[in-house]
Amino acid sequence: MPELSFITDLLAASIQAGTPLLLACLGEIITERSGNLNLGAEGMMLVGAMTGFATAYFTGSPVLGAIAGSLAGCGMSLIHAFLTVSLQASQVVSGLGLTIFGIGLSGFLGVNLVGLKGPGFAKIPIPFLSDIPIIGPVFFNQDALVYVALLLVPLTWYYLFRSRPGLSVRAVGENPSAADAWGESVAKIRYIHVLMGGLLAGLAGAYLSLGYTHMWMENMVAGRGWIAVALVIFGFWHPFKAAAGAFLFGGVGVLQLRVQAAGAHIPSSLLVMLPYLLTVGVLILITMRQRRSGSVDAPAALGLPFRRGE
Amino acid sequence: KDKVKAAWVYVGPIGDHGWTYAHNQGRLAVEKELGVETAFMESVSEADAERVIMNFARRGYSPIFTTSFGFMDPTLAVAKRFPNLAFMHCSGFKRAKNVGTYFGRMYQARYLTGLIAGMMTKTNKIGYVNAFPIPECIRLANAFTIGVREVNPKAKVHVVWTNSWIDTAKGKDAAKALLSVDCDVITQGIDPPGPQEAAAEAGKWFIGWDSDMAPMAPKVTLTSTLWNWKVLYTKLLKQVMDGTWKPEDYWWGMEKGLIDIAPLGSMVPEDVKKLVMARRQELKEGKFTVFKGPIKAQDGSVLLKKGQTADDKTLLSMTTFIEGIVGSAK
Amino acid sequence: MIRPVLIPREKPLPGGAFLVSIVSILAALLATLLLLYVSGVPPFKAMNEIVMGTFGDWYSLSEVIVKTTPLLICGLAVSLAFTMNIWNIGAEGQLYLGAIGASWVALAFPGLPAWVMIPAMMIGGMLGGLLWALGPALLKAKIQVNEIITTLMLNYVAVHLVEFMVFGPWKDPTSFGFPMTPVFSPAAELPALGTTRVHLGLVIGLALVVLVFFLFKKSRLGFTMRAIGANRSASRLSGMPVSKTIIISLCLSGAVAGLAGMAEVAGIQHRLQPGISPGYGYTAIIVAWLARLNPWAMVVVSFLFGALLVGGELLQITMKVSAHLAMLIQGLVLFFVLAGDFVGRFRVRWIKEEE
Amino acid sequence: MPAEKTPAIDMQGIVKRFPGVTALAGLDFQVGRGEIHALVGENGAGKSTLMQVLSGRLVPEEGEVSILGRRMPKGSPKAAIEAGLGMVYQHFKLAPSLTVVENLLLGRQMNSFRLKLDDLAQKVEALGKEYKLEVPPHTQVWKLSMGERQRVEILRLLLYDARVLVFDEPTTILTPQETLDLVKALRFMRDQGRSVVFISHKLEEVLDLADRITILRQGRAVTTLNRGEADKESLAGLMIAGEWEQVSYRAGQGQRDEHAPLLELEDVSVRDDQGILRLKDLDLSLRPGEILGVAGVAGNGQRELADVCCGARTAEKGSVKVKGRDLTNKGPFAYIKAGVGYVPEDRHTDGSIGILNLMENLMLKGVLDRRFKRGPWLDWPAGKKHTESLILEYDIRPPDPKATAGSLSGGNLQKLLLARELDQKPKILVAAYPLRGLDLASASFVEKVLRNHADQGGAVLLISEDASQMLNIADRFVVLFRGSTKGPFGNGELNPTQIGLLMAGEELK
Ligand SMILES: Nc1ncnc2c1ncn2[C@@H]1O[C@H](COP(=O)(O)OP(=O)(O)OP(=O)(O)O)[C@@H](O)[C@H]1O
Ligand SMILES: Nc1ncnc2c1ncn2[C@@H]1O[C@H](COP(=O)(O)OP(=O)(O)OP(=O)(O)O)[C@@H](O)[C@H]1O
Ligand SMILES: [Mg+2]
Ligand SMILES: [Mg+2]
Repeated sequence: MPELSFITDLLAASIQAGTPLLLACLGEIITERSGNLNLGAEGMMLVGAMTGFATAYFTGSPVLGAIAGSLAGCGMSLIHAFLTVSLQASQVVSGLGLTIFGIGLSGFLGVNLVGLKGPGFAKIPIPFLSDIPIIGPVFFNQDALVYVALLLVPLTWYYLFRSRPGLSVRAVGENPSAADAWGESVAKIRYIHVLMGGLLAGLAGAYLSLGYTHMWMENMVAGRGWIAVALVIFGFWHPFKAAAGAFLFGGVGVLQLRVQAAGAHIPSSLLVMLPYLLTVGVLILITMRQRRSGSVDAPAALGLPFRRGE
Repeated sequence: KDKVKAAWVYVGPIGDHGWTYAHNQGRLAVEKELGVETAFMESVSEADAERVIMNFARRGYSPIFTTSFGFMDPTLAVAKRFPNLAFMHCSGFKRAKNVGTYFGRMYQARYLTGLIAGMMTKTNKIGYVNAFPIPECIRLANAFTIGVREVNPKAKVHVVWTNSWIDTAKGKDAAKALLSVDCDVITQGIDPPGPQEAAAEAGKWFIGWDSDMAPMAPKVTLTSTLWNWKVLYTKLLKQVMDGTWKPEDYWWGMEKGLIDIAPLGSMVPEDVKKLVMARRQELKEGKFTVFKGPIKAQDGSVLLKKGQTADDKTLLSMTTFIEGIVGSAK
Repeated sequence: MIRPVLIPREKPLPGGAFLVSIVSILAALLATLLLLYVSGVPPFKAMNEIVMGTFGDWYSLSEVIVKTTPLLICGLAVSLAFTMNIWNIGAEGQLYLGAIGASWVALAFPGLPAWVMIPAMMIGGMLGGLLWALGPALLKAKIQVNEIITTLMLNYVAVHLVEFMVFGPWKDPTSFGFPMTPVFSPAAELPALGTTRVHLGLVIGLALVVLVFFLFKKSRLGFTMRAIGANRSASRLSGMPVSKTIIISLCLSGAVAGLAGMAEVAGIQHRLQPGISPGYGYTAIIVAWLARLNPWAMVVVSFLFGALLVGGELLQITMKVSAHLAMLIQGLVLFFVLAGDFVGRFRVRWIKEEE
Repeated sequence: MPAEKTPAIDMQGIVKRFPGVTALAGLDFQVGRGEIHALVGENGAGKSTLMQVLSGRLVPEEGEVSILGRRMPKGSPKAAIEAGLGMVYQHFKLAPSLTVVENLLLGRQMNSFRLKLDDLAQKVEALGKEYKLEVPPHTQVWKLSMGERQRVEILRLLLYDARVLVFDEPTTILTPQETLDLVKALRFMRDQGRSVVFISHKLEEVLDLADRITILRQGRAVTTLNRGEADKESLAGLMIAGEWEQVSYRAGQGQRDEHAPLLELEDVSVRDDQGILRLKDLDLSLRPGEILGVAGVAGNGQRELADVCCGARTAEKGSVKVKGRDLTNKGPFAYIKAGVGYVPEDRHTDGSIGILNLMENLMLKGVLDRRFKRGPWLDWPAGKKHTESLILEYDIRPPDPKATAGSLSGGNLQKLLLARELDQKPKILVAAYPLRGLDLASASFVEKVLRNHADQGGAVLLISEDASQMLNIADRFVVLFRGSTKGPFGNGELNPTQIGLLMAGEELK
């Protein structure tokens, strides 16, 4: 077996498998940095996947599909923003509701789309760069949405840590009462960033139905939304670390299938547990590391509703 | 006499392009041709099956077709309470006074596609994306491998389990995994066409399953296995209409037209076509047996001695892979 | 410009939180009817189908109760953790493990008489669920690992674990290799009411309602749980064993969810096979929340949800409406209740700004 | 007083209600330009509420607010800031994980998308020099002392050139030296023509600093006095409706070394949540019948000291003995059983449970011992009886066992905590800032309770930043600075200036 190509191929597949996780996770980081916890990634991704596919199918344009999918995710997150920011509802419950609602809504509206073959994003090798050994095929021979996701990592980082609006986001997530006292609009900032999170979750979903595969199937997100939420903790609310986590996780899911393909005699029902067990395992390690270093990276006001005068 | 109302209880979504899709095509056909009223419910979980079947029974649907192995006990439970209605359970082994069973010898078509794969492969590695390690899936992989090895004893069939019938993304990943170990023909035993996409993107040959999948990737799709439930459903419904229905067991194959393969793609060379078509004809005429010794198990032990053929019971409870398959049967 | 300002209510809204829930559910139903109408289904006919198909006759009612049972038990289960602000999203997995535990008892000791078998299966079920909650509990209590993620991930693992058991070690040798255990001995079947499928699990659920009520109202453990749930730091300083109580509450929660799994295999399936729960553990989260963690209200809410699930199913049979509708309605109900909650908690004052 | 057409602050007919309380009951309040105006009143009189209405953070039911002649829209902190109002809240409005400059940037317009921190850092340094309010601009705020954090808050106001500055109890957390610096800075600001509102419970400070004083009582302005029109007694009389007398205790009548210590810390080192070493090799012993004061500025290890004395925090090193038994790192329950009571610094987050009612809060510790225990059950009738008697004894208002603890005012909540702790009949009471923010009547009640406890053979570890208040009741005291103690000193051994020097880390000659 040509070892190098096996590994290159595994890495390239890990990038693809990690991309939906990464997109959703970046969105969740942005949302959580503003102090809002949106556990509805799974639901937003499903609606994004369904809408994206439907749009691409009927217009023939995957780009329009991706845009529509993002907007659909954004629309879903608007429900969450309204409930938790304007109506002060529990963020955890609202997010869970969004997941359940998203599963139902995408299944309900997408029932006639199941099994249709739609257009999708094709691989666009980047000239010259894609010829570099290993790195080329892994990073520079992917489809457009993978490039978007890869670009979004530094952009998100820059936005959060090096831009003026990013400062407001961090301040609101850290101490909304202080931000409010100095004239930052907590509600507005939280709305905007919950919506940005929804946009990216929708795009992550659209990637599943337009890039990763070119079809829609009910419940096709299959727990990826939740893994994305978990990845935020792994990534210490930091885009670069989250990206590493996303690709690692994409990699594990892909690897277990490759282990099977290579002929390992391990019961497959045990192998499929791997990504979930790994999530728990890494979460434990990360939490322990965080505790040892004493630094808590979570935005201090994460999950807490903000109302003036409290 | 009342008009016949027939109901179907499906385990998956009707758009899955596979198992449930095929049954639903059969339902649509009999609805059109026999003019019977039909109803169905899709994506029914084992936990809900009994009530769903009950609700059809209470509304007087008869026959009621339950098309998943997991619906076996619920079907029997409801049938007991409605002795005047007819029930047909697909893929199980328990019958009762008003419960019949039916299934198809899909392994015959699988064998034929194996022949094609065995002749088309250059790397001598063939990838098989499979769903759950149940006897049905194992039997089909074995039949496929018999076909492959008949024409190409050096070829190996690599099997990957996704542990899901409908996770299309995982199916695609599994196919990619198989491609990465140099498989150059991919086939699938899960419902939606994720593996096909992977094959098409890689420009490798593909063999579809449960419906003609060629339109979605005509360049690479060699053929597909086909269900034609219409023939069986028509017969059963006519029996019910005439009042001649009996709770029998039907395990039809190519000879009755329940099973077939889709027309071979133009890329399939003539000699391959010829061999496959000849075998198909033999199967149709009942002159050929797929599971016929000598067959060795994956671990080298003898499964069928020379000349020995597997009876239906052995086929139905097949849990080990045969020689030539790479991967675990668990 | 006119701007709203939120003012917390001095007194709870007359009629209380329960009324808000009822009104919210009605509003959600109204929204559903609208949705049906928009998607071309005659809404009132659909409504009629749901009502007749759930409360129209004894059989339908009995099936609603069959659905109510696991929802009620799982709802109580998660409420035990939610009261402590511990988000146990893992009732689904704990239910599966409870089913494994109970099945183990039934399979390993098939000769037991019913009066030993059923309590033993209950214990097996509770141990299974408890075991599944123990990991997240210890991790939460000892090193503050986020329990939402751990309990949720273990749900997926639990489903695959059941698969592993029935595909492997526990496979019925007479099932032609199909993934299911042998049928349990008759002693392992929960007695059912007449010819219906309503089984003893309902009684277990109702008994749990009373137990949970007394736990929170009267017991020291319940008080400790409420106090820690409301303010961890103050409770710790008051000498309350915070870690221990977190572990106890999550384990209790898991054990109760495990009972739901036991009730499903012993009362409905009579064997273990994949797919024993179509998401009861998740729906229970909504049930618990709607009932505001009040065990009595949980009876009503889980019954309503049982009806919703059964009724939603009927719509597909009789009117070919997608089966996903039921899930969609659940989400809607939750949204409306969250919004309704707001009305109960705040007054809105509109402020005119002259700018 | 400088004569200008419009006052700096003009508030008319302000009504603000909270659930169950009318915090402001139709109140008028005016501050002239270029004056220091003090606002005094009991706990819960409405001072903070009034200032929050002024800053737009609270929306009043009725009334109008003008700042420097500009009518304010309701509920807009932004408009108030733009009109020239600057506020230093009692609880600082800072995001701890952000740096000083990042905090200072909040609410400021910036033309570029990119964060430009260096320009501002230079300005901060310049301003810091001018006003003697220096802070390291690129340090994260959580690393700063309380005094430094306050400087950040003041710098913010100077940065956007606030003309009207409001300080809500600014001196409670400062050393005497820091207080002097602050007073100087305030006078300097006034002399530049700015108006200053100053809230404090320390009447000496108020009399020393204020040009005018407005007294609030139960949400109304009783009167406004000019400089020189008031003295301590008259102010106190105006603030409090009922009778009140300042009791002076004859504390410090020597050490009681003849008894074995009740609480003994040996060589104790403790880290805080961030992992910073806050107590270093500390020794301390507390004897029966005495109140041992711990003087010092908050942030020098007080929190860790209080916690480690109650088992709420683990000691990295050393031993903690209660009544001779080694209880090091045994957890709060062991300490409670051994007879340690604790009145924590933060009444809302550590002391009480806001959504539970008074009865439940008073039973909080009791559920673990025999009093309310009936097997696994709670004895509610006993709890109720008990609660009613404590409410009566400690005069907790409202006297309703079913009222939630979250609805109590600061003083009443403090009484509730004391009631609960002393009811445990502890031998040792650890009290962290028990007088902080309390009005005179409440404070003197608490002082009496603490003194009585010691006189009956108990011991009190009293942590406080107010040296004079502490000297009033403590028998001995130590000074805590950067995790180590100096002393103990007998009461009367040092004068306030010397104590202040020790608190600031200076050596005594
Ligand atoms: N957010 C709030 N919700 C409800 N009641 C409040 C709120 N803020 C203040 N109160 C109540 O309003 C009254 C006035 O409180 P305020 O904080 O203005 O008093 P204060 O004069 O600042 O007292 P202190 O000297 O203790 O700081 C008190 O009874 C208090 O309990
Ligand atoms: N009943 C209440 N409900 C909610 N919040 C309250 C209530 N009472 C007070 N608060 C909040 O708690 C803070 C402290 O209240 P209070 O003035 O009574 O005590 P304090 O310790 O003197 O604090 P401060 O001087 O900061 O106001 C207030 O600023 C107010 O926002
Ligand atoms: Mg105040
Ligand atoms: Mg105060």
